Amino acid sequence: MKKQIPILITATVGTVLVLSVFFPPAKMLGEDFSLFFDIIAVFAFFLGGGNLVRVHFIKVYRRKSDWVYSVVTLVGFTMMLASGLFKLGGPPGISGSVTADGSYLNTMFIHIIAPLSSTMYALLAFFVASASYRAFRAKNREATILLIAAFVILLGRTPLGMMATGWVWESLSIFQIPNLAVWVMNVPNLAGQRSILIGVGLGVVAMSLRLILGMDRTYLGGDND
Amino acid sequence: MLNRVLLLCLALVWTVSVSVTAQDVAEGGIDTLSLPLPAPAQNVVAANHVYDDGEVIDVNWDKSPDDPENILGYIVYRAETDGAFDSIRTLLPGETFFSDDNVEDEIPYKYQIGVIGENGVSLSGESELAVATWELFNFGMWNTFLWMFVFCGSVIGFIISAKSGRKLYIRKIGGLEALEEAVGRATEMGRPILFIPGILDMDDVQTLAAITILGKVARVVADYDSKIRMPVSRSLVLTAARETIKESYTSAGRPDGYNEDMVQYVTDEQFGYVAAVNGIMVREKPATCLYLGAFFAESLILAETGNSIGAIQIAGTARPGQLPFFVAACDYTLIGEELFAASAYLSEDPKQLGSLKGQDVGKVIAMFGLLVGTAAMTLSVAWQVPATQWILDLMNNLFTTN
Amino acid sequence: METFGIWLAALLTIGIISFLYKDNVLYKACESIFVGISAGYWFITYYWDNLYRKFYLGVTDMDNPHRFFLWIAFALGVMMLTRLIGKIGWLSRWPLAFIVGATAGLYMMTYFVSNAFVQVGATIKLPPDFGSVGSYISFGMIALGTFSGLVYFFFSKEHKGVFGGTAKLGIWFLMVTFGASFGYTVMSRMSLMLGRLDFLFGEWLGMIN
Amino acid sequence: MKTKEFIVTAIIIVVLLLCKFVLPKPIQFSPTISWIVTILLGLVFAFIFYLTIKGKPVERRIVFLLVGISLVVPFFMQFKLPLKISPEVQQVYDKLASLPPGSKVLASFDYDPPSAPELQPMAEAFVKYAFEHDIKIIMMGLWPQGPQQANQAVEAAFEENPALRDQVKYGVDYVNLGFQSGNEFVVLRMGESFKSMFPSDLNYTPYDSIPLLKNVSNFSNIDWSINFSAGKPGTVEWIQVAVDRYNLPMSAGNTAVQAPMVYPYLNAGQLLGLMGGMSGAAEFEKLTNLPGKATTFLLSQTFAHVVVILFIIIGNVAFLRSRKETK
Repeated sequence: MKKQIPILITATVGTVLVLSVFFPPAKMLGEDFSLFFDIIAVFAFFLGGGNLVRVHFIKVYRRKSDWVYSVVTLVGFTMMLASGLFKLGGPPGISGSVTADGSYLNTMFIHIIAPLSSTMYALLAFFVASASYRAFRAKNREATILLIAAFVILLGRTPLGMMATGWVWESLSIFQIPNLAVWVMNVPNLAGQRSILIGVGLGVVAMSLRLILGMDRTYLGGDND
Repeated sequence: MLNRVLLLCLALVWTVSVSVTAQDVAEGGIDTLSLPLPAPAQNVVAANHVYDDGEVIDVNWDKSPDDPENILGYIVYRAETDGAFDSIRTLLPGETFFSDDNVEDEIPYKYQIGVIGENGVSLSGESELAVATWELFNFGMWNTFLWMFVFCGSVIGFIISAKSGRKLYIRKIGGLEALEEAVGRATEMGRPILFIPGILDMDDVQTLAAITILGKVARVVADYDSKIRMPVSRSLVLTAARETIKESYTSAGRPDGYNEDMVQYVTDEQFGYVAAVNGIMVREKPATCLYLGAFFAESLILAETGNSIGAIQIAGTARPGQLPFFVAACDYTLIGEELFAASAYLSEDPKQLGSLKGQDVGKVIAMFGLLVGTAAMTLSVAWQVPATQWILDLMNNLFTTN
Repeated sequence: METFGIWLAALLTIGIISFLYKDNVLYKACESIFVGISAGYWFITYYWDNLYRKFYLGVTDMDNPHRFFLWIAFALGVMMLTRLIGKIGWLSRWPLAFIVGATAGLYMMTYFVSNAFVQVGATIKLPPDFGSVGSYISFGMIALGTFSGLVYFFFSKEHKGVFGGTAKLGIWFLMVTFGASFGYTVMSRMSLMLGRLDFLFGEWLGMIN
Repeated sequence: MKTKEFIVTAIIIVVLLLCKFVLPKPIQFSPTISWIVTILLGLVFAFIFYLTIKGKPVERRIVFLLVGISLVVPFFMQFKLPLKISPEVQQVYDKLASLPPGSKVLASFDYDPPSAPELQPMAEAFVKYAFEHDIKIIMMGLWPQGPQQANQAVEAAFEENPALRDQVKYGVDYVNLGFQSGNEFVVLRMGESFKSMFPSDLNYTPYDSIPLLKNVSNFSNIDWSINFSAGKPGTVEWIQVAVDRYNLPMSAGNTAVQAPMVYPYLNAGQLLGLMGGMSGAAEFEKLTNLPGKATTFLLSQTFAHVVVILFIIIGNVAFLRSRKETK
């Protein structure tokens, strides 16, 4: 019983949404789902945020290694909650935007979150280089093809390609690297993308069917509680 | 150039003033313009847009004979039965079609097309009244419905046939074969297995796929009595992952081995999550890292950090942009469809394997469409074989959405 | 305040970059600041945006035809929290089942149409520049590549013989796709670091013109 | 070990402080010094090549350091690079240039600060061009930080051409509707009515009291749209909903990573032109004749590309040699 109802919910909701596509008056259902999802997600966050606080609190309480950093996390978290829930520094009143210019939340975002996330993202520049040096090697035919394609695009999307092959005659202009890069993007790359997209499309349908039919239901948890 | 801009400005002033007084002009105030105007558009036809929710009226017209040299564009005017005309959209020269999707259903509208010339706007005749009505079933999507029916039918068909005991052959998928070995290695080394389900929430199909795979992986982990570590970036994924792992431990007969702290929420922020996962990797040194789900820029940060600690890495995503990094830096990569097939493959449940067979039917249909379509096109366009034209039309009808 | 902000941002930037050398005190500090602050930020955004604006304003707006639906969503959300109460914790599976079902149902169609269906249709549609020898070759290659790529994904047959050969061709096309994405990505990643370095050396140290 | 770390940290701090307070600013290398630095960098690579071939690949930290140096050094150099305009970018520009004054353009800023180095130059060039040619912009964002990026682009346009500050009026010539969560569903609802998704703009002015939006109820009142996108939701979602369902004419600026995924749509004619990555931005700046950051950064980027290419070549040559020897 405890397991039957959820399976029934999944099956009904799934089937209705699949069919809604074919019935114009029902097409709003899909949009309503995003609203549902957003509201449920807020409640889920009470569990997530609770977990965050619990994990770090236990670390501090038991004085586990590096517990000082957990203090930092907890302080940061509560500080943001306080400034956001009471809309400190921003326009007053309940309708004012919480992320308006001048609000504490926005200030923290601009001076702390933005540089941190940009820098984390930017580390990729270094990882790309180390991966190029170590991993992108012509180990076999497939890897060689990958390398050549990468090379053509790399050169073609920078002025380097033009410098290297700009002298090629106009009648053979396809062999100028920038043109070659456009061709690689538009033809073999497109073909590869399409086969991936078609495969993914079919894979999603089959997986969704398995979920809707209740064949795959581990996400619904153990039987005994 | 300057002249053109000036003329355009002039035309715009005209547009505004004319749109206010459109009705008067149409009814006889023609003499107010002494300069020659472009020839008006003709045959303005407004009709309900079929197979929708009653929200769209399609307007078609014939081009002005002065299009494109002597005109600057078209203006679409709309009025209710007895109301005045309002301009609702300006279009570029060459356009002969407009979908008005800002109508109330059950209210009749009439339309008029203005041609903007350098000296003003000339108006067409009014269209008949049209009403946007809704239809119950979208017959425009008959081909989608057909293929959906065939495809889902074959998936279910194979599932039923597998249930009745028929043996189904599925080829080996390298990355999935390696999974058990990777878990085994982590057990031997006494180090945890890191499972990263991507950074999107439960409303993404790749995350769903990751959760279904997690069920199978956690089962192996439970069997081996290994440790799983799963930081997540979404609260709903936290809940779903906990349920999944718990179920796997229960079905492995070791419910006591399950511990809520196996799954930990970090933060919703993409790179905050990545920073924390990186930290976990270098400090706890997992022996095996699994990245399955929707990944964005973090794919390479994770895979390279995992590489630097010498972990076995298996990745899977449906995003073509991130696949090359996983292919380069990980030991095995599940490409696109393989990610969605993984849980069925790992379950070794004949019914679920049957659904993979159904997927192949879908591919056969797609390949058939490609083959026949391209052949027909080559014959009819390149070699002008007339008989193949209808095949080409048929294929286009079968594979075009409306 | 502005100067302080820039110094703080610079310090955090250096802290993250220092991870490249090795895990260290500064990185750990940045990481924990990042996790705490960003988790709080996202919760606040969700709270005001979803709970207050979408739910509260939605149900208090008497003209909203979706009011009733919002209450169902609210109920499902509350069920999510039953996880915290041991006895009726199983209720929390209902919203989960709802989300899984809806995601599966909704994206089943979206993916089927815009991934599988449309892509097949696009391949057999006449390209605009059809006619030149080059366009024939391109057109043929797209069709061939898509076809052989699908063969590669085929599950029911081992990659042997002619079938295996076609699958191999499919992998090659996939490899070109990956190579192309890689080539493109490299460029983008470099520009990201440029942005940060521009901040450090330009905005902070003021060394760039 | 601890002392070594301490010394490294101390040296870095001292160097940074020196840069901040002692060095003359801004620093610019003369062409001779630029060449010498470039050649020195080349020599370092030759040495790494030698080491790798000898079977002693360098550590990843050395790789990191070299990438860092080759990104920073070009900031201070003065070389000019040739640039070829690609047809996709030309198409975006042509579309923009063909708009008559007074046209209404919907610009969606679907990115955040990490992607700004690539997309901001495009956005700035677009905003400035639009302001100078009296094209009205309706800005919005599907990403929470998008609208801030839009404001920054406006601010940059004003700073560069102060005369615009008086000519261009908020609410009349441009408006920033802000962020709305809901990904593609926002676009879907906008197809019905903008107002339902954006009851007010970023400054809490009600939708109906903004002059620019007076006759704008949904996509059918928009002449053209441009989308600056760094991922999901972004160009693909806009195409799937706004272009496919509502026939909105649209061009896009994408990060280099995102661009390959958008090519199928460009190919199918659903997208009218595309600017991809930094070089796309630099090309657009050249076309609009508004040189900005992308043009400056292109040299650094070119250096970085050469570095990556060199690393790939070095890695592969060493690999092929070692394979020959084992055979």
